[in-house]
Amino acid sequence: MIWQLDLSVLTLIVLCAFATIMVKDLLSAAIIFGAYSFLMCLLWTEMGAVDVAFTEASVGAGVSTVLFFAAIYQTTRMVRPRRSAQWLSKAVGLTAALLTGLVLVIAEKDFPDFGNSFSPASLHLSPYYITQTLHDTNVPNIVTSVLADYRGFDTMFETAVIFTAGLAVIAILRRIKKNDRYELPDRSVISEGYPDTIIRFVTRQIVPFIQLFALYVVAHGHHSPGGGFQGGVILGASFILLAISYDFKIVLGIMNEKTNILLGNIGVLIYAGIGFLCLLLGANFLDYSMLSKVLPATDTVMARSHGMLGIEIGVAIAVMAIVISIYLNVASHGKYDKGL
Amino acid sequence: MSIVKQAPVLLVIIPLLSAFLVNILGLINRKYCFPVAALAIFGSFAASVITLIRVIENGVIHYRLGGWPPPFGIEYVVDHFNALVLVTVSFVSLMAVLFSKESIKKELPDKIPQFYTLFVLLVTGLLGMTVTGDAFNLYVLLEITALTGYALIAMGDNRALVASFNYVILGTIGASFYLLGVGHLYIMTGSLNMADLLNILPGLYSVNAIFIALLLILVGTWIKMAFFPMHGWLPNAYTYAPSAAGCLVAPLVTKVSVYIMIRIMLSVFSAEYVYEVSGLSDTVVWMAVIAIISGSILALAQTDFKKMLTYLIVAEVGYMVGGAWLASSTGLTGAMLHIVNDALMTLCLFIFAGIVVYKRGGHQLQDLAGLYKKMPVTMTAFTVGALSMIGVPPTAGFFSKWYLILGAIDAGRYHFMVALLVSSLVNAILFFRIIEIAHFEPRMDHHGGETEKNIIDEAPISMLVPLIIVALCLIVIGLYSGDIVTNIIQHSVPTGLL
Amino acid sequence: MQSILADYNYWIYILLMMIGLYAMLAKNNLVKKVIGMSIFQTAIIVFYVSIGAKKHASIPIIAHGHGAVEAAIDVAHYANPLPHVLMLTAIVVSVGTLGVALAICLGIYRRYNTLEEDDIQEQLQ
Amino acid sequence: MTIVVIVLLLAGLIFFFATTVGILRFPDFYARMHAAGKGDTLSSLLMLLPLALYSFHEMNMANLLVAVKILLIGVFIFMASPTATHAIIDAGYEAGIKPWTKKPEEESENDLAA
Repeated sequence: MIWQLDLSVLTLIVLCAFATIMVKDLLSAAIIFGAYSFLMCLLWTEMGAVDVAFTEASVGAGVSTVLFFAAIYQTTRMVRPRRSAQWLSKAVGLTAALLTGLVLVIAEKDFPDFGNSFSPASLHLSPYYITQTLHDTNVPNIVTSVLADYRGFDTMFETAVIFTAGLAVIAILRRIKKNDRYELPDRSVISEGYPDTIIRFVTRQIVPFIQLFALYVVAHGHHSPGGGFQGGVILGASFILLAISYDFKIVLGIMNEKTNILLGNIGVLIYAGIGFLCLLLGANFLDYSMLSKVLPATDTVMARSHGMLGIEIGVAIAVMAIVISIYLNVASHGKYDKGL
Repeated sequence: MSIVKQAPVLLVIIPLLSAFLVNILGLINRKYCFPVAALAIFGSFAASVITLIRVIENGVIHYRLGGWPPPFGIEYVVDHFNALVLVTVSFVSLMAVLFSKESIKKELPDKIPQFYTLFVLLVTGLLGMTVTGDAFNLYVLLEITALTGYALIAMGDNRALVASFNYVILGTIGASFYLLGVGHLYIMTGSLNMADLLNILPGLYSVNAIFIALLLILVGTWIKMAFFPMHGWLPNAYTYAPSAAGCLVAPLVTKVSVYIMIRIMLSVFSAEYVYEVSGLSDTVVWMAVIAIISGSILALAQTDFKKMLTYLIVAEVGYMVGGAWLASSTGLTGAMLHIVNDALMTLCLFIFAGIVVYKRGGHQLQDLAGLYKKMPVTMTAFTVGALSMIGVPPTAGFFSKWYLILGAIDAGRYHFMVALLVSSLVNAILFFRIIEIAHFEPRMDHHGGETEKNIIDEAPISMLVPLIIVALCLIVIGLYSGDIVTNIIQHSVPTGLL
Repeated sequence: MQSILADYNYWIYILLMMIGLYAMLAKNNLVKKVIGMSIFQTAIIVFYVSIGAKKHASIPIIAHGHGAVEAAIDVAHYANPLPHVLMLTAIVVSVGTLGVALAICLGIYRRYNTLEEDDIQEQLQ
Repeated sequence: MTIVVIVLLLAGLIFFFATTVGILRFPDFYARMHAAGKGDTLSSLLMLLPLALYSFHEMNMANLLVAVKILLIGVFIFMASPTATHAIIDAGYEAGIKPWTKKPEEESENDLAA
């Protein structure tokens, strides 16, 4: 922890937040919001939360910003100046914000100092995770072991949340003709996009590396920051990059809508299925140690490690499919014809 | 593997797994969606009943997820109170899914797979919130419930999208406040497990941050349950949602939020802290009084039948919050019993509203005209629901209200009693007006003539069956409410209250 | 200086929350509200991550050679991993909410052809 | 070794500074993107190179891996950053932004002001 960096980054973050709220151009707001997210990554890396920073970099600064762009592209760019002063909503907002701030400042007085190693939070549960992770699960990345094992049940529902979000976006936006299952537009309707040789060439060169890196992130999550979620988002982002620099046709050619939905389901099913398998083998739900009965040459500790790898793969598949699906729907207004 | 032992987790996992199954089968043929969803919810209902029976026989069940011991891993805790709520939630979902079959074919024919997947996920979220013993796990499930809720509501008619957007904004504020409150607890204690927190907190009762944690969690749950000043999102969202979604969302989401509030009050903080140390009791009961009265008055002003029901929900939430904060054991019993009763009553009325929408295409009060002659069975069931809402003796609504009033007298808070009576009176006026319209006013067409002859034209059987079952349940629960209180609820009410 | 350092993170998170809350409630444009929502949610993440920070601590990945000799692990040497785990979940939830919120915005734009709240209210009446 | 590292880092910082000044001071969109695209890419490489070198202070397999990873970042920046600059400038050209000329005509000045 370097407190000078901490202070300056935090100050910049507040400036960015103000700017995002104040600017009239929504596109600028989205760009500043991307910068805000990157500053957040920096802050969290600096505080030692590498996994959180990694996720924020891929989700907040990456996918969220693209989603904002897509939404703004499909709607309007400029905020219309207010016709009336709208004192009421301003007053409500200001009162709520000030009240919340006041209450939180009162509570803040009682908090242990920032960075205190002897705060209750650092003494009660976390020492157990830090000291026992190698012994219990043989996974040196404590965040992965807590995420996927000690609190694996949370993570399963986290994956279900992102699945729900993807499904919700389809349910709200996708235009489906009556009595037809998933209706794709004619191949001829899908726009070719604006052909730019340089961009397309570089994209073509770089996408395989992105995907390779994503697989590395998934597979190496036990030992380094990263894991299923981050890897999945990066995989999804590589497809989004293709959709932006080429067109929808190429993405839908690799992965059509049915495959996409199927993969989203299968990913979460892998997670829940591994949990259920443990239950069938006679242990509690998600107790991976029981997998040693079916996996060859593993003891209970390694079974936990392998179980985690299995669910990380499931998470990666689900997240990839859903990120692509959300982007395709938002960017094309649910028509799947052309994107940004 | 013994099913009985795994029942607490099965009741959440079965709908979760089936959600994906529904979605995959929907890709093949959308006919498969409904039976799988219904079967899954039935399985979940069976598991809940098994759990309830086991709790009654053996006492509180603890289930360690992933096999980790409680403060380190996540734990499911089922005591008498949440076993009862579990059975209610899964029963209501089962009835709602039965009802949805015809209604969804008419209202959302093109999005059946998405609808059922979201529907089952919503049930998963609600059950998971009820059964969990971990404060953060609850937040994750709260978000599943919220996201599915947004989507289900947004699938409704034109105005539904705007309502849903408001719900997104306020719902996120609510969930974030809850998360922030949990964060305050975490920074002061270092724990997330409810039982563990209950052990640690007594040493910190005098700290301001703990009080503010309680306040934040309360505000969060209040926004989620649409407690009066924070109810803005509810009426439009529930009115314009698709009927089948309304049948699930309206009875359950607010009730489960009330359940969460009571759970946090009793199992994280303690009865001693919330009623005595915090000193919030008086304020909250007054807020509840205001909520009840304003909800009732706003309901009187509506000409839209469904919207009127939504304002009644706002008033009913006031009942439960007030009852929970009366600081008397009778009041708390009343609030807990009312969660069950109100879920069933609301379900009954919303199924009725769904049938009206199905048959008449609208939900204005005027659309109800002449219904008694056209649909005698439906109207009989509706009348039972209405009587229960008013609080007429043999029905369930009477007994919970009775406990609430007794609790108010015990606690010496007569203003709450007055509010309850006023609200009952308003309910009586409202429902008798509806019954009058449905009984005597002929249905007019655009030219002012009577359109149809009085031929019996009942709702489809798949809608009628759940409605009748729910109406019967209202009476049965009314008759057995004494047993429910002594065998189930009594065990969860903390001793040492008034 | 010491007292400022001890609380600075918490002040900033409160400030960010206020900014986000104000934007969610007072802004007229729906996308602006959604941006406010994102700021609001990241503020909470800042709060949680700040709980987990320890002075002089390293990232929560246990340094071990191959054939790990189980040396005594000094707890104070690693940042508290639990808040990080919780916040991973929270980030995922926030991107899910963001997707749904933007989808609803697009749906609203399709019907009403505007993203300004007062215009929509006007058309509704 | 250390001196080389310091010199390279300083050079990187100077280029970064120049880039920032360029973005702020150049007259029009294209010139600014020119500063951002070129300066940024070169200065990141100038920063990454010494970092890779510095990780060699002790020669072993792990440090070699770190150095290779850092250099890979450089490679990807070299691919991505100019392409992004190209894409932005292209978009600006498509949108019809007129380049700045030394003796601005009336209309192009109006464009810039807008």
